[in-house]
Amino acid sequence: MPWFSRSKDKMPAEKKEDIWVRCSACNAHVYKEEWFANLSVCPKCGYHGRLTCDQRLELLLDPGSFTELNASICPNDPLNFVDGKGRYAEKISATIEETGLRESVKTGYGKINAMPVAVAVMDFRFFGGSLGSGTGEKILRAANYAYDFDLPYIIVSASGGARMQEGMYSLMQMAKTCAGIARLNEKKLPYISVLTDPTAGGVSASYAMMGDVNMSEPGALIAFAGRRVIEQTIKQKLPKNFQTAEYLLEHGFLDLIVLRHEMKDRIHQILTYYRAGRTFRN
Amino acid sequence: MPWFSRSKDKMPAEKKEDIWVRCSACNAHVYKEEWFANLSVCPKCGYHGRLTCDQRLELLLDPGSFTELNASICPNDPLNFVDGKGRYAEKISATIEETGLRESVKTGYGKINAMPVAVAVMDFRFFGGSLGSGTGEKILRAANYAYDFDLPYIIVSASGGARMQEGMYSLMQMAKTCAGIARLNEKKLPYISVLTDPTAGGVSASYAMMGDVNMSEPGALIAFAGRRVIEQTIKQKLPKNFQTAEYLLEHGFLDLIVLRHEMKDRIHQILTYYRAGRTFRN
Amino acid sequence: MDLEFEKTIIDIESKIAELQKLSAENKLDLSVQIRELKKRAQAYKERVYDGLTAWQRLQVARHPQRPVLQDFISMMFSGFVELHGDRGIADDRALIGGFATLGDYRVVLVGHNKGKTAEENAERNFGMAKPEGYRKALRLFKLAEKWNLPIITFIDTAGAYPGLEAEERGQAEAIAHNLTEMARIQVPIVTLVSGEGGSGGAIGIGVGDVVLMLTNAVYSVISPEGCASILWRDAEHAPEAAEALKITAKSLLEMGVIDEIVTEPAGGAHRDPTQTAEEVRKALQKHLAVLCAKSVPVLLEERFRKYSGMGRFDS
Amino acid sequence: MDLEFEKTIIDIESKIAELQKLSAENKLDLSVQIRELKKRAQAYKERVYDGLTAWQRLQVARHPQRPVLQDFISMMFSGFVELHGDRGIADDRALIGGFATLGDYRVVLVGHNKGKTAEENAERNFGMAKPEGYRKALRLFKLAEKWNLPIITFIDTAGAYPGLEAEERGQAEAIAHNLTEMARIQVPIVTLVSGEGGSGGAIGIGVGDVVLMLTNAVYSVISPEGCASILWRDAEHAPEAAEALKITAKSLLEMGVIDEIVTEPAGGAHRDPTQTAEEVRKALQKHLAVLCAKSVPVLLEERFRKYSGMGRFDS
Ligand SMILES: [Zn+2]
Ligand SMILES: [Zn+2]
Repeated sequence: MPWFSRSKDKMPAEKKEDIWVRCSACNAHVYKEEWFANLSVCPKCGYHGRLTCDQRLELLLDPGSFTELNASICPNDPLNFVDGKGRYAEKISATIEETGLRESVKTGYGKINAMPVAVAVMDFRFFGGSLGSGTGEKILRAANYAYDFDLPYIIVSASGGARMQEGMYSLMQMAKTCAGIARLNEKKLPYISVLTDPTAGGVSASYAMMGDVNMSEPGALIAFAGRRVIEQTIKQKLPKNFQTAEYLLEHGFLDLIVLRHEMKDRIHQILTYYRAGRTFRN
Repeated sequence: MPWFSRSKDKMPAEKKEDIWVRCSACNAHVYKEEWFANLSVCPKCGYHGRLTCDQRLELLLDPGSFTELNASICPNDPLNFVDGKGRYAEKISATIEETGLRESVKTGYGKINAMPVAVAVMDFRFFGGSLGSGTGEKILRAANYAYDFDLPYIIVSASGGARMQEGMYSLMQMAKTCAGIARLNEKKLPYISVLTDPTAGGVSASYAMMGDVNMSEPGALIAFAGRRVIEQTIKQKLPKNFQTAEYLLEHGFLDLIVLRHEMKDRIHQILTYYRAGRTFRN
Repeated sequence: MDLEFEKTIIDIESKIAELQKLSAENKLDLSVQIRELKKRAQAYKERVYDGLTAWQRLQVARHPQRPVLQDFISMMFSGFVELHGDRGIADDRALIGGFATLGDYRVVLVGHNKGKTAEENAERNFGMAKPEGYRKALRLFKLAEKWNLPIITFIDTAGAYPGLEAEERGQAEAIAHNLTEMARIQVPIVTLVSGEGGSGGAIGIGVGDVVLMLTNAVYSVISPEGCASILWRDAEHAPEAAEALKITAKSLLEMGVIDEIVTEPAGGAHRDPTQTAEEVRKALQKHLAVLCAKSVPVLLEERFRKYSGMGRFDS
Repeated sequence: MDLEFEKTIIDIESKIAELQKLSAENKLDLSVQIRELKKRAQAYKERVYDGLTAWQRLQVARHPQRPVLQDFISMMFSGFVELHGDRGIADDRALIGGFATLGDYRVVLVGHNKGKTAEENAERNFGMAKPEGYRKALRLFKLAEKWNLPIITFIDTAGAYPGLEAEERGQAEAIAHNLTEMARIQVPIVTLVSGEGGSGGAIGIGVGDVVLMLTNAVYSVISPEGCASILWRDAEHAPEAAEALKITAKSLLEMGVIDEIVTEPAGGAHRDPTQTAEEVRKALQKHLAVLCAKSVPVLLEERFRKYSGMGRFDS
């Protein structure tokens, strides 16, 4: 079942040629068709390639069940930020043009095997999935939607961290999004965090780490500080599997690592427990 | 100010001779009078000797302010326990006779610089301060007293751990005492735990470790498992300061280490913060 | 491992197997003889197992073929979703937990994770958990509370791991914290001592509204060996210590420390894990039904009273 | 350390000192001249400090003589009782806290603990906390909540420590946990950025109902050096990055990220710690008075709204 309708979606982690995808883990050349049919998982080595937010939504939600919310939100360059390579404002336009996205997250509601949920799915193609004001706003609003309508909340993270171009507004999104999660906790609503490759910096250090259940995919990079920064700081080599999902699992920060093919059913299974508790007794 | 009235109280940690006390840390011989005047702290090396529960109460509470509760509770040998050295029942009588105590803890209420508190003070002389049914009962009742009368609760622990001679009843005191502490938490009443030399096993693994504030005295032994058991298990030498109060502080389990001379005022100072919060705002 | 008091049972069992083989190979009808032997074996097992001493039961509780948590999970539970990690330092393999389904009940299951092979036991540290294990348990209890799911705990450990790192990371604090929090967790907790209930490491997940024990499980404040070496100054006296400590399900039921004995098949759980699991399942479901019908305040008040009543003293 | 833009100030100051010495040694009356010079120095300081660039302010914020938490504790607070440890693995010296009294207010004080000497900084890891530091902070926040005491936090860190152990023990989790819990802590929280506000390590104790900043403090999502090496591909561009990132108190007040600037004496806090502390004390007391008058639901609702409103976007 080739489930990606938009074949021009960019795969950030794979070198693309006309008919082949080269796996960035094992370098195998795989027919594009086969690669996508296998949900961007390398059929040779099992490497989980990156997905766009639309691919992820297609993977997780029942067909046609997704309704997007706050789709119009986009960055507005509040700092008039200019760096060595140009104006943030211009990069915003270019990125919107190139990706067809308006922010680094898509949010809304939908169904997982007929069970209604609120969702937020990040997209690494939009400024490295960084946490802009719009990103935080959409994640908070989706949390509030879950709060208002008593829905489970699922966030799929994919982010390099803060969005420097928005300065302190970006940092503040960490507190802002966590405030949304905190309110869900008060109402005892479930929050499942899916940390996909990569989830780092200000995103791993805020909502992504706070799931009732934290899950990831094999091999995903999950980090607070960057590997290079750490090596410079401590002047020693790091473990080979450092900051992989497997490392995080071993160190107690992930509840489970799930194969992409099983992700939807596994989330659904977990939510059946929530639903049971909800209806079970007072 | 020689504050120990009963000079025949046994000092467990010091070899006693007629006029001298030999410090078990530095081996110095100290005039008994000087030793007691210095609150059983070695004037040469600062070693904090063990205290009886009465000495501790005298140290902590305003003179004459202590009212004992549940004084009559004593062990009743529920298992008809007999070991290689004899009957528990006989040892109970002998220990009561010898120490003038009826259990390994004295409980009641009193005042610390005029501030009313509920207290429980353990005594290592009574079966090594072990956690018998009566010990747990008295500690729970004092917690309940604090609960009923909205008092801060202070427990001074000194215990080798569970009381084997009462079998599973002893283990159950861990859950029982912690249930009392849990109710204080619900009512937001303060609980200060003073872990004195030694606090180990089932006592360190229950109420003693659960203070809003955990404090100790210099050099006190605080442990879960015994040093020998650990050495046998891991077959390696342990750090020199292993399981001392200083080690526990370094590893995050103690809030502060306080000199005996300053203990009362320090507890009072901490309670002024509680009182301020209590009266401050709704 | 053959236990000394099981020799005759094992003899009869092998004779039965022999006869069955003979019968099959030679197309002989030995059903009468086999039935007779089986009856004898059963009677013998019952007699032997009824009369086991505390020390002998401890050997049964430690039997390497005794069903462990993973066996109970595959025999009784469906839809198990293991949840890993303490969210602080590690995922302790000696104590595991997750979502699990038991008939109509969806629960959070937490238990010590003994292995049966040397390899499993190395990975799972013989079911002796470190502080991170107890902290994972607490995290799952809190998750159960948030999601309003009853909790089932399985106790089977020689004790909390007594190692340097365990001490350093606060074994005492971790257990104490669990005892305090479990006292007020707002969902039902059913605990089963399935094998060895070893001291603080056991009660650290054992503050149940109902505490059950399998017939040959033991639950003790200290290992009989440890007790003997302290009070008798000789670990050889462990059998006497085991007796004196009253560690069997029968004694503990009389003492009011546990609420009910779940009957093992004659000959012990290791002889018939399936039947054992079936008895456990029935008992758990029965108690879940009762506890889940209670309001939270009643549940907490009764739990508090239950533990308040633990112990015997004079006054 | 002399900052380049301070040279003239330092020259005038040493001239004043010279004249004072001259006057004392020779019993000369130079008071007119000294007064004149002081006036000039003051005017000069004001002019220079008003016009500092973001990069220059960052140097002031990092000035080795700038007052650190321990200085504020001794200058402003009484009855400080330091409370140690995260109750899990360690007592982080880079982030400390405890009970403290500020005038009529008894509070729980938590802050980064930079040192001034090499020795202090080694012990305190330059105020760069590990997960155990953030977990200790959370423990103290929870204690403050239980005892109904307002919280004051002092931010002064280059960032959360980026080391192997910090990563292993969950720096991300620790900060995330604090952000989530601070959002709903049921007592007032007043935060002061006193020096360097370095990214996640700063906001990990920075979710205040009111967030104040000293004039020359900075608060940034990333260090300008780090930003320059990523976006300019050259750390030499740090001064431009500092400007672009809008890290100064003035910018952040305009942006609505902070609530108020606490005025440093002209010439910077390191020139007059006492006056600085006095200004901080007044500001903290003023805001405590306002916040303590609010009911818990109002407090929490306003905090939620405050952080909900952070950020600028189009739609
Ligand atoms: Zn591959
Ligand atoms: Zn001495």
